[in-house]
Amino acid sequence: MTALGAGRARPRGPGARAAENVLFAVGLPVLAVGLWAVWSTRSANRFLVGPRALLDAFRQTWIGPAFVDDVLPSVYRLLAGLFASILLGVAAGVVIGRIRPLREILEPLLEFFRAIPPPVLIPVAMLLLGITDTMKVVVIVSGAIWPILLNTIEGVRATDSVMLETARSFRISRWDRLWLLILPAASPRIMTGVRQALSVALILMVISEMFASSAGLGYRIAYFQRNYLIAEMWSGILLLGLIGVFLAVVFGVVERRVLRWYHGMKEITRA
Amino acid sequence: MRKILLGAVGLLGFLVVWQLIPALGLVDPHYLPYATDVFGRLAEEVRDLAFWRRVRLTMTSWAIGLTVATLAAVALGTVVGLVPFLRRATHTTVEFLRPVPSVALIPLAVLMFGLQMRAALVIIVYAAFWQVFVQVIYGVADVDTVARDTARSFGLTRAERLRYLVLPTALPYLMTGLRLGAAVALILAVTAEMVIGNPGLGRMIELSRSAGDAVGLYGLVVVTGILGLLVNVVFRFVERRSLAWHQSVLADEAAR
Amino acid sequence: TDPSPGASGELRKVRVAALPISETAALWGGIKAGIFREQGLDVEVVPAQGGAQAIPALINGDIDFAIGQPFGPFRADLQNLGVVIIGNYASSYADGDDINAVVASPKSGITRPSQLAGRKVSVNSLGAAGDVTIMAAVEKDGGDPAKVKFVEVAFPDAPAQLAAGNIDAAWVTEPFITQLRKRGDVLVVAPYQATVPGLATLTTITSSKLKDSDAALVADFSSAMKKTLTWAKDPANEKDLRQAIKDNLELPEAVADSVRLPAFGWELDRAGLEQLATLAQKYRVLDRRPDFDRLIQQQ
Amino acid sequence: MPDGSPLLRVEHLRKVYASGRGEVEAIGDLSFTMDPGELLCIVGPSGCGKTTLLKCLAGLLRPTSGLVEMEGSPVTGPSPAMAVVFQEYGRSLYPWLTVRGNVELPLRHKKLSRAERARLVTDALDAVGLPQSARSHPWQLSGGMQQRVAIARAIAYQPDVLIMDEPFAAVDAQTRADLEDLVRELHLTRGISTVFVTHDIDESVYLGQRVLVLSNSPTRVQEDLVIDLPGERDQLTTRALPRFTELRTHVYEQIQRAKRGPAAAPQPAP
Amino acid sequence: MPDGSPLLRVEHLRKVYASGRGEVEAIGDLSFTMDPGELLCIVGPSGCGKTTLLKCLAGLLRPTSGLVEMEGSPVTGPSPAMAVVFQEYGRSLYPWLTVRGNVELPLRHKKLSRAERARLVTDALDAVGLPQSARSHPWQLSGGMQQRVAIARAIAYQPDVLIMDEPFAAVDAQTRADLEDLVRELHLTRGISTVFVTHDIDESVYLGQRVLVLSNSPTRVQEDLVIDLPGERDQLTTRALPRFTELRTHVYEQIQRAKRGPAAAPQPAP
Ligand SMILES: Nc1ncnc2c1ncn2[C@@H]1O[C@H](COP(=O)(O)OP(=O)(O)OP(=O)(O)O)[C@@H](O)[C@H]1O
Ligand SMILES: Nc1ncnc2c1ncn2[C@@H]1O[C@H](COP(=O)(O)OP(=O)(O)OP(=O)(O)O)[C@@H](O)[C@H]1O
Ligand SMILES: [Mg+2]
Ligand SMILES: [Mg+2]
Repeated sequence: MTALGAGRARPRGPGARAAENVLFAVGLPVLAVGLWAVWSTRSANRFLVGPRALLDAFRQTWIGPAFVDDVLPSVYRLLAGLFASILLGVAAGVVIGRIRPLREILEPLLEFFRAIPPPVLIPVAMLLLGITDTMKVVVIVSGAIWPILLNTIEGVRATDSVMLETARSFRISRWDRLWLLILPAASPRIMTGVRQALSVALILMVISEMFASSAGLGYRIAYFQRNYLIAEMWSGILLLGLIGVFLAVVFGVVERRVLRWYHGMKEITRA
Repeated sequence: MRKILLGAVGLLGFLVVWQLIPALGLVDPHYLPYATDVFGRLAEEVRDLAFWRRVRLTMTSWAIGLTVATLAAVALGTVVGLVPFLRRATHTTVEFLRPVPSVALIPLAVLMFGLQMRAALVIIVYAAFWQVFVQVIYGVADVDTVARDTARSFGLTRAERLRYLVLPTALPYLMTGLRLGAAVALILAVTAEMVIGNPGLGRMIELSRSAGDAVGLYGLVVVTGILGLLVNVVFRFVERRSLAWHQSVLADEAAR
Repeated sequence: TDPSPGASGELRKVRVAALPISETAALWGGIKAGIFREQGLDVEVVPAQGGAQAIPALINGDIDFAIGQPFGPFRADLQNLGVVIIGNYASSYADGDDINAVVASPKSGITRPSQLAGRKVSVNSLGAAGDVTIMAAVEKDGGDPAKVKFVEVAFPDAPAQLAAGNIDAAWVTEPFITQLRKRGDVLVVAPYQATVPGLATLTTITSSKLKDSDAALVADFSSAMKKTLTWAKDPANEKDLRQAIKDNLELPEAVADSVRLPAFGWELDRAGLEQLATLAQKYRVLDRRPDFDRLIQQQ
Repeated sequence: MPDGSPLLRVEHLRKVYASGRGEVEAIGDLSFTMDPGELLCIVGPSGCGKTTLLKCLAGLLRPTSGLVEMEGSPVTGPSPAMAVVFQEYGRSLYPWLTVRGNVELPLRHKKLSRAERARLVTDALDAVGLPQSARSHPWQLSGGMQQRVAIARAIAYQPDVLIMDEPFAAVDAQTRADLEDLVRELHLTRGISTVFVTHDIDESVYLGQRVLVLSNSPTRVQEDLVIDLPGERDQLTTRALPRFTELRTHVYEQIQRAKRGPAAAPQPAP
Repeated sequence: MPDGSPLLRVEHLRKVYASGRGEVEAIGDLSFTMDPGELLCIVGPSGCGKTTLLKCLAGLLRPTSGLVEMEGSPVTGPSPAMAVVFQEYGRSLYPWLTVRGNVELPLRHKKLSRAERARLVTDALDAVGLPQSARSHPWQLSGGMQQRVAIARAIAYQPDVLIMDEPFAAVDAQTRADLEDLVRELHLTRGISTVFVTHDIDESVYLGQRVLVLSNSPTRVQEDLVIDLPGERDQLTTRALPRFTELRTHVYEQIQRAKRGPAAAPQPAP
């Protein structure tokens, strides 16, 4: 996938490959943690904690009932929001990307909503939907949908003209054209959007719980923050990061499957 | 022209729906005021110089934050995207850092920079950076294989390949990243003002909120939305000029 | 205390964090009236949103003093952050209409604190004076405090949520109490008054570092604050006070003129604060007790 | 089908590409007709508007002015009875589908049993000599192989009208000869009407019943030549006929004239 | 330059594409040499590995095994003295640059004055017959025009070694003849060593000093034929020579043999 670097030979055996992958995955984090540990022994800042204290806090805070009470419901809402964002974003993106008048009607409106900070949106969402899980999922969707929507629109618009003409000339039905041409052609862009949405959704999960809530991962973090439970707060952020990495790994597997053709195509001359 | 007209139709439709929600009694107008009231208040506000000063403050932190974030993201994204080793080595770290909510970092930013605009800037940069960064990484990887071979066979230098091949390929991605980043930067500029309390639109929103002044609050929300709209108009313009060769723009031209 | 040498010469710059609420009127008014200038201080009010932001800034030295709810310094003290309460700022009323109260929607049928058990009650911030005193009030009235379901709703959002039926009762401050009562909602209890009458709502805090390194400044500021709060308590100055609200908060005229102000005063009610901490411990909001000897250093 | 009414009627066709800066008049004024079941070859200088013309015929491009009629009714969009092989074969294959998937793609909306579809695809891939590449992706194939996949797709579709834009440009001489015979065979046995753009003059004469020579742009018809060779042709004997040489020389001259000036007076057929 | 040491030496070259499912042996075992200043034509069946070979020569693809040497040292990456015209011309032009920008692009890092650069670009565009399209973008051009832009880019670059992969596939007969003469002229006057892949057998004989016929994949050299036509050639007289016809028939037969089996025994040159 390198456009500048020359080709590079890679070890072949599956065992070696797996070991290499693990090394790449943990190399930099381990290095960073090491530096951080050294640094924390020298710095006396109360708002930054060392890895040990953080780990202790993590164990005490999250391993146990808090996991079931706070983390799982949050993750559930996160996933619900994420799936809703993907479905809505891709569906709306395809429609908006293909139908130019619709795009022109909606674009200013969408841009308008996109610029509204979720913290001021939450009271309205609360009014219309109550203090419910639905409200929180809606808040997540209201932020996570944008990268998917925008990327889908752009991906759909950029469908190669010759490919489109091919489909048209063979009278491929609208439905088939959607599944066999437009979505695959846009899929690299859509995947970019989904990857971005993962982290945005996680952020909005936190924000949705920082207001009008009494449980959840985001609420906990806000609570620790307000109470200067610094190590606990960082442990919450650590947990968020871990969830982010986990989502990214799952997504990576899906992406590799969906975009196998794309990566294959890009890699040919790397050999 | 047609575009502006259609866009106006869309906005108008939204305003009508907004007006109808309290009018039909779906929500008490105390909490979701009539669109007409809100715009009436806005019309008063825009005559006030203090209002424009706040807009300027917010937009200044927005502009600085977005610029810094974009420059950093393009530079780092290009390097990381182009060097497979870096890409693989940073993957987990990036995925770990990305979902850290900027709002949760506000205390840290305050601790480091005090209750100042700089604290808000750090937050804005942090949030907007990832939006652009991810897009750049994917965009840089999207270089066509034949186009790349062409560049290599003609012995283009690294800098030239970057300038004439990689960046144009990544440009559509970058544009999307910029538009996403611009909105996120605006959101955080406002949110940071709401939470940290540095002067600007966000603080005004918070003031209206604590005073229970729904009309003023929604007026300011509308202003935020309009700012987002204007920002998008600017980016759309830049995009049309810089992506005139791109399929997406061509398709639009052909349809005319 | 005597004014420091700077009285006639240069003014010392002081940054004070305060919430952008009507209670801050005393500070604004005092500055406008020149009380701080007399003391050689040039005060800039930084509108921080609560202790979560103000205390880091205090520790980092970006601001010199902060005015905030007592739970902030409680928590900070438990974490050894080096924060001291140097004086009171505002308190609730021991009798008469209080400045905060639990209000229930008429639909809910709640009229007494004990009925709050099993219902959804909002406070602006969980794990602080609001829910602690409400639980105490419920218990005092014979209800089960553990059964109250608290949710976090910001004061300004509470009326709407109450009307929408998303919550059964809300703990709110002025001007929302007046607003809610006007529309027919039921005042259930003023929890401060019911449990710790005259409890401090806002205190003045600084970092122990500043207090140790620049005692003169702390002393100057304290004496100016003391004068300011006395000035604010004087009914003759109420007009100026209300004007300060209008100038700084852009509240509608009518609201600014009618909003109920707290009891201003510099002298700390240490017993009240300790009682609050005891209650908090009892309801497991705090797991330890702040070290009051260290935390409270009345100036 | 030769009931006298033409399959295709093009009258005063004009196409101007209007892009940001300035306009390009690709086709000036073009008129011709084509009978059902005919095999019409189109030749002309590079950039004269052949691809543009084909796109107008296929209903993929709207003419600026003039008329394109198919079976008596104006062409407004692609017709289901038509298959197109594009000049940019690389971009007309979908990289996310395998070769088989690409060939099968347009068959999906024909009401065919699964077995029948599979047979059509297999036959078409056999016909273009790619039976072993069915499971590859297009980007794993050489240029010529990609082009043959595009041809296979059009054949498998079993169209009534086949439109081909330089379909054999990227294949070797031997394969080309085989494919030429394939096109002739399809034309003869199934009566497929074929419009065939090529740059190979011999090919145009060998394949066509008629050769349309286009002038340089703005394009007009430079010459409309009936190829009076016997209907039964084969690579060796037909190409050795003296008449074949005469015709190819004539076409060659016409193209040279066409290149020189857009509106050179047409010469009488030899 | 003919000091005896070859410009290019290919020995036991083997290239296997390893993709997800299974491997494709594109080149089996290929050995040949090429002298400096030579014009070598390569022909072979579609999909036999010509493009793969060119990419290995150009240093764009790493051979699976075997040796590719240029001027005595192994090829590890693209050499600045070399220009390549790709078979997929459409994708090798950058849509964001104008035609002029595309042609000028590789000249940027040559130390040339602005005027000189402009002259080179203008000359190259004139040579391929596109002086009026300099300010268009590639997607505003027809297929043949795009291909000519790619050729112009290679010419303007003034390489010592020119590698062309079916460069005239999309242009009309007349233009093709002109471009063939252009390549011969560049080769004769500037002594550019040229490797030229084509499917047109006449073209390979007309242009080449040597024609390399490749077998079907896994590829070997089917025949290495020296074209003993006079050095001075022109389209009419050379193609009319009986020797020309002999040679082209021979090459044609070889390709047919090549298509039949991968390892057919080479025939002696006629
Ligand atoms: N999208 C476009 N925008 C502007 N001009 C165009 C466009 N497409 C084609 N043209 C112009 O129209 C003319 C005819 O193009 P067309 O592709 O039809 O030629 P052609 O006969 O198919 O050529 P070739 O044999 O080289 O494929 C050319 O001059 C070309 O520059
Ligand atoms: N990226 C790839 N992955 C797998 N196989 C490939 C790839 N590229 C080429 N091949 C295979 O290698 C063989 C040779 O391909 P190549 O492109 O070199 O052929 P060619 O001689 O240039 O053919 P043509 O004349 O059709 O252009 C073909 O069988 C092709 O399927
Ligand atoms: Mg064409
Ligand atoms: Mg090839």
